[in-house]
Amino acid sequence: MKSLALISVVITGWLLLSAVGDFPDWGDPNSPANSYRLSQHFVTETFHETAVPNMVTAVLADYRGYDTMFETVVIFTAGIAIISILRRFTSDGADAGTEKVYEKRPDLIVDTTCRLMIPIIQLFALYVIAHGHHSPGGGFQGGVIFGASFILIALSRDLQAAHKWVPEQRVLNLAGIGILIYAGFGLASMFLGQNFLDYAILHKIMPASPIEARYHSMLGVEIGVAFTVTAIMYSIYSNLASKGTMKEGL
Amino acid sequence: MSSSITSFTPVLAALVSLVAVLPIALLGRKPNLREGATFLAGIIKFGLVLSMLPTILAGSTIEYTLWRILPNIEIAFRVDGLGMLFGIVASSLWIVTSLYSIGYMRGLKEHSQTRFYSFFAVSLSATIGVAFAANLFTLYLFYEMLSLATYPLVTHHQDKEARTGGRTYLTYLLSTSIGFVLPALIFVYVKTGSSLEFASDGFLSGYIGPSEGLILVLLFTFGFAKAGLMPFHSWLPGAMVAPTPVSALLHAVAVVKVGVFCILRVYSGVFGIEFLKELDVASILTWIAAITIVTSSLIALTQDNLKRRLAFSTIGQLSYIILGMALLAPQGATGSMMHIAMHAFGKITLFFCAGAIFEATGKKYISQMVGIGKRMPITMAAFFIGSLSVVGIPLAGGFWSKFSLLQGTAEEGHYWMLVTLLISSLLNAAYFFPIVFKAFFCKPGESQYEDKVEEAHPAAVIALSVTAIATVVFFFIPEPFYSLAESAAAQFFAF
Amino acid sequence: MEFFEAISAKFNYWIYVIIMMIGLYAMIAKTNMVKKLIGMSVFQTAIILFYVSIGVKDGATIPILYHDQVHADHHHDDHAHNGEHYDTPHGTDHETDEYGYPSRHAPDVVIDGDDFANPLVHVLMLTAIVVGVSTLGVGLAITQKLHREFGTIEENEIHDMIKSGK
Amino acid sequence: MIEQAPALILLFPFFASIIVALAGIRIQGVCFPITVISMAASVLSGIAILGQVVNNGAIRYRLGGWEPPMGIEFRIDALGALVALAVSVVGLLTAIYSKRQVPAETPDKISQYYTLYLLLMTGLIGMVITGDAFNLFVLIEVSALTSYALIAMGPRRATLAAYKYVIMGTIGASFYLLGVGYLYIKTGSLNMFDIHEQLIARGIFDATAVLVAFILITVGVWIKMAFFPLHAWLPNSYAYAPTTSSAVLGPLVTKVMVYVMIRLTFTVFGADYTFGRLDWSDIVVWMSVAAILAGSISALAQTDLRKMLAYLIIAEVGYMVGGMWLANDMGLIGSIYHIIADAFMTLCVFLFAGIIFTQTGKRDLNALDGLFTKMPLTMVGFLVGAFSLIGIPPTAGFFSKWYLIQGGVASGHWEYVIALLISSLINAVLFFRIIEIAYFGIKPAEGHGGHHHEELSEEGPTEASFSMLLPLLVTAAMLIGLGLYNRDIVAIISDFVSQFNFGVISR
Repeated sequence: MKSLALISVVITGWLLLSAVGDFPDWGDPNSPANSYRLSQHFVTETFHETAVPNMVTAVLADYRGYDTMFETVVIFTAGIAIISILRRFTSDGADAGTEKVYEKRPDLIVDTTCRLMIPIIQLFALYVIAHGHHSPGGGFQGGVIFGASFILIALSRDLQAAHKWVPEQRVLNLAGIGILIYAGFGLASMFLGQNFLDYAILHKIMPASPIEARYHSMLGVEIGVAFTVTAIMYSIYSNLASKGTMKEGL
Repeated sequence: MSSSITSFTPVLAALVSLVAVLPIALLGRKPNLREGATFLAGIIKFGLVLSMLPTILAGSTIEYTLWRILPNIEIAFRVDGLGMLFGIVASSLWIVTSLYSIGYMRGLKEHSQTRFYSFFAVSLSATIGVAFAANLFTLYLFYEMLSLATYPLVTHHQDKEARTGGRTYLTYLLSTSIGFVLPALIFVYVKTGSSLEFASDGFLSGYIGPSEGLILVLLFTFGFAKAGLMPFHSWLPGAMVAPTPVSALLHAVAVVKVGVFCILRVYSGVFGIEFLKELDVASILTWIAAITIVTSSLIALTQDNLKRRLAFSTIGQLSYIILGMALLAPQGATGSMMHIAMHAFGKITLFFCAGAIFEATGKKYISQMVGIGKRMPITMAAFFIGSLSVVGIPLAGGFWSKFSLLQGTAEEGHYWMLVTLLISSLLNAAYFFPIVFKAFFCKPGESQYEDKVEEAHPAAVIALSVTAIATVVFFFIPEPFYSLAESAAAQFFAF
Repeated sequence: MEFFEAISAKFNYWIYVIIMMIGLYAMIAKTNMVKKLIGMSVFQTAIILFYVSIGVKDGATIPILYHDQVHADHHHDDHAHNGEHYDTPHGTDHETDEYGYPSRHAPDVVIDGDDFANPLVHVLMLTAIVVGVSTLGVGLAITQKLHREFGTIEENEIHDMIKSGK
Repeated sequence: MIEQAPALILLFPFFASIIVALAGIRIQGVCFPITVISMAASVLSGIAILGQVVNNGAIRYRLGGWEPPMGIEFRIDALGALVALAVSVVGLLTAIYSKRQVPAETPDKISQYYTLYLLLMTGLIGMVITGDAFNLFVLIEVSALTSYALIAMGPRRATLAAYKYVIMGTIGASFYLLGVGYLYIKTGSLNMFDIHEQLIARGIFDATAVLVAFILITVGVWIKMAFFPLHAWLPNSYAYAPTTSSAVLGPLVTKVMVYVMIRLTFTVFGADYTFGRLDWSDIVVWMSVAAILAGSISALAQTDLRKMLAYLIIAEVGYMVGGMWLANDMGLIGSIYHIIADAFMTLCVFLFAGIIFTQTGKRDLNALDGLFTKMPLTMVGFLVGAFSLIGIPPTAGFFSKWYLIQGGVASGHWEYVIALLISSLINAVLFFRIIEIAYFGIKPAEGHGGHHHEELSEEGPTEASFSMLLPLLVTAAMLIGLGLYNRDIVAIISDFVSQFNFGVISR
């Protein structure tokens, strides 16, 4: 098995490297990927067409918004998939002995530090989400940070404590609603007579010009993404950490 | 000469028994009505076929295109002399067989009779479909349908023996049809790009070379394994596990005759006699047939099971038909087509008799039939007539077809074949007449039966009498088969 | 020397291929299921590295417009910048669509394509990261379930257990 | 509304999945009706799309209103419309089938199951209609993640198989992603049609990078479609998964990947490149011959019904790969027609296997003991599927074989023709083995056995519930319908195939 693996890995590597001679040098601005109208358009026209200075955000949430919607769906799918694989809704008692709920006194220092940290983390997460148009950031990044704050609760105290904040049911609702927000923008543009996810038409129901409508809608979908990512990140953690019982984490 | 008429009748003739499956299946709980439906369908079918006879005899053909199924292939029907001949044989014998089945199945209290009658009807549809197929594709379609529809009939008893027989049956038929006919069919289609429509002088000529042609001839000849050419004959004795009415109709008439019919059709309609002559395949094909004839007759001599002996006899007789066609001479072709009909009536009589004996006495083996003539005189008399026909002795219809075949070999100068046919006839006589002789004229102590007449179920006796009488009648009036065969042969050789 | 120059000019591809080979080897050769998943992550990271390195341009910065560039546009009363960038927001020389909305936002901002790195690859890799995380999560969940069922995460041990009919 | 059909075919199951996820947890009863209704709506959209494509040519649908290649577009031509419709129909039929199965097999995860199911359909349909190479990757992953979970929800052997699937599937998808990267580095584009135009405009067909991209993409897709010898993940996954899962994954996942292969080969690289420049037909056709034979022979060795069917899928994949690589129009037509025919064929037999498993509780072939008298309708449905897989007219399977063999004959690949015929015969053996068990019983009596069976028919398994029987019978009817109307389907396929001038390339 090992030698077979080695041979196939070497063949793959050789195959991949054999094309390197064809590739542009590191940092070559005139490489096809960098000079083709696709990337040029994204660099030079994004701001004019969407009013978003962060080109990555604009491409992510608008030009390739359909991709990003499915990216959110991938996250959502992963969350549902992990629940469906791992979650045990009824305790079958098979290995209940090791997973008994027990009272754990949180460590004072850890607890206090986290209490102080968590609001700041969440605030920062909100900033990353909301400011994704102008600086690095956006729904995914902010969502992960926000999710991390809940995971931190679970880590510093226990899963039950985090559960009081975000019960499992609420997590799933949040995730679903996140996608609904994203897809809702698309659906709204469809109802207004344009193609799916064509935000410009949303200016009819927004106090903005078409270009600004794109700008604002992008913020909207980023929030949707953030909802889902937050929820699923926490959900994945809690399922994996408690082996699907949702009783006791790490 | 060959004007064609468009009419839905051939389609109806093929479909009527398929439609009849519905009432047959629904009336499963009322056997009399169910059999009534079978009869009704049989009579309608026969009537429909007969209604087309005058047109065909007048030299026209009847056509109908049902459905364009592939870009330039249609499911189409066309009735011509050859098809008509076969259609009449199959549809008339269905009625008789139905009568016989009632006697046999009720006499033996067989299970699942509804299934039996349903698939019987389906098989008949397929048979008529083959008879009236206008192109190679339609022919193949119904050919496959027949293989599958007869499987439940062959394995009717659902016991171990039936499973083995059914396995052999399908293995041979499906592997040859999928393995040989289908690629040949597609090859022809790719090469010619045509609609595969049978033409009286073939349509392959000019599209393929001699070596390809030879391979195709062999693929088709062995591919239609229902014709029982050696070495693809073993399914036929294996299929004798079926109830006798099935063996009678399907394995003496419908299935095996479909096999030879397909071969005749392909020779005449796809290759064309002229092209076959160019390919110079006559000698190969006649030798294959001749070997089958002699070998199967010799094997038949050694069989003690009556139905198996009949089966090997059938294998030999089928090869007569192929041999006759392979002579590529008008007289031979006429004889071969005549033989489809004549052998059918003769052989079905023999099978009916075998079944009647089994039903009345439970005996399957020839060695157990010494003196049976005293007990079942009508049956054994019919058996005698049937064997006369198969051997080819005057006062039975089989004489005419054999006569034409012999004439064909002589005309073409195939004297070896002439000798083969004569030897085979002797062998035929050798494996049939002792049975009859011992049945009637055994020494007093030898008889295994009491001197009391006790025939089988009356329906069975009537059926076998009808076919026996028909066999004799065809000696005196070989119409309409003779004219149909002759006109068909005239078309094939009209180049 | 030429050989080294050739490699150093394209070192990014070499590095990614080496990382990828490590990951792929772990995926195929390891029997520990978690190690396989780690290999999977390494593999995916190598792909991300490859993509992102495509988008690098010499002398370019991250694909976000400078604050002052945007600023010049959003607040047209800002005079801090070159005069040539200054214009009235809804001047007559601006293209508008049929409803009177501007068809281009801030048409006077001139953006040089060579100033910014290729944003597309970053977008793509954001997606790829998400996909990688999701796959890893599902893979770990499956591994955990298998551990629950079989009591081990060594693939060969599990196969032995199945063969011996446990 | 009708111009939105391209988006709607995918959005119906997509939105339904979210609704099921949100509402289904509280009210489990809503899951099934929402699933069925959304799939039915998706089927209707699919019909609308097909009608539009047939009448007016390929549809282009710009997502977000952006002009390609900047934005992502759906480009649905005749091929895509047909396959998308087939996928949604299979999705609908399996959804109906799932009514009793899902609560029985995954009782506490009904809403999760349906959510994943609908997301799988979303992913598969999306893969068919998208015109963007990277978007395809994302959708491949959506459908892959859902399949992993749908399989892993089963018993422990299914979970183990799912793990193998995760590893293999990720390698496949990553190879694909790398291939797209190699294309992107050379062309700068992601839109499939634009990549092709760029390849031509830049004249870089000779570049090694393009060749490597081609190999990466092809191998990646081959892994995903379980093309022999990259098939190791498939048999156990489909054999042990919950019945509804295998009923939907078996027919669809491999077939959609075959579609992806055809789409990428012809749309991105082009026929000239694949068959003209590379000229690997001979090798790949031989590989497909190996796949056909290996799949069929492995199937012969199985006693587990669903595992046997899983190996048949591997053989069928060989048919389609080989058909495409015959490098002529008939082979390609056959290959595409076989995608559709095989989807329904496989569906038919997997539905049957699921019914047998549910009604008898057994996995092996002996479960079928004497079923002809006990479950006649189920057996009729099965017979049609079996005949189609064997290739008996007038079922769809016969015609796909017809076109494929025609392609093989025309291109002179006799080895492929012979492999197809052998595989047909092996299928005949496989299915008649089943038919024998169902018809004669495991141990037929020595004498007149039939009576014995009629007495027994009172006990043992009975006919399945309506919700399981209906999809089976509809599928069976569709197989015959697809066969009888194969000419119309092929006419649509020819629309797609006729763009490529094989005559110049292959002869």
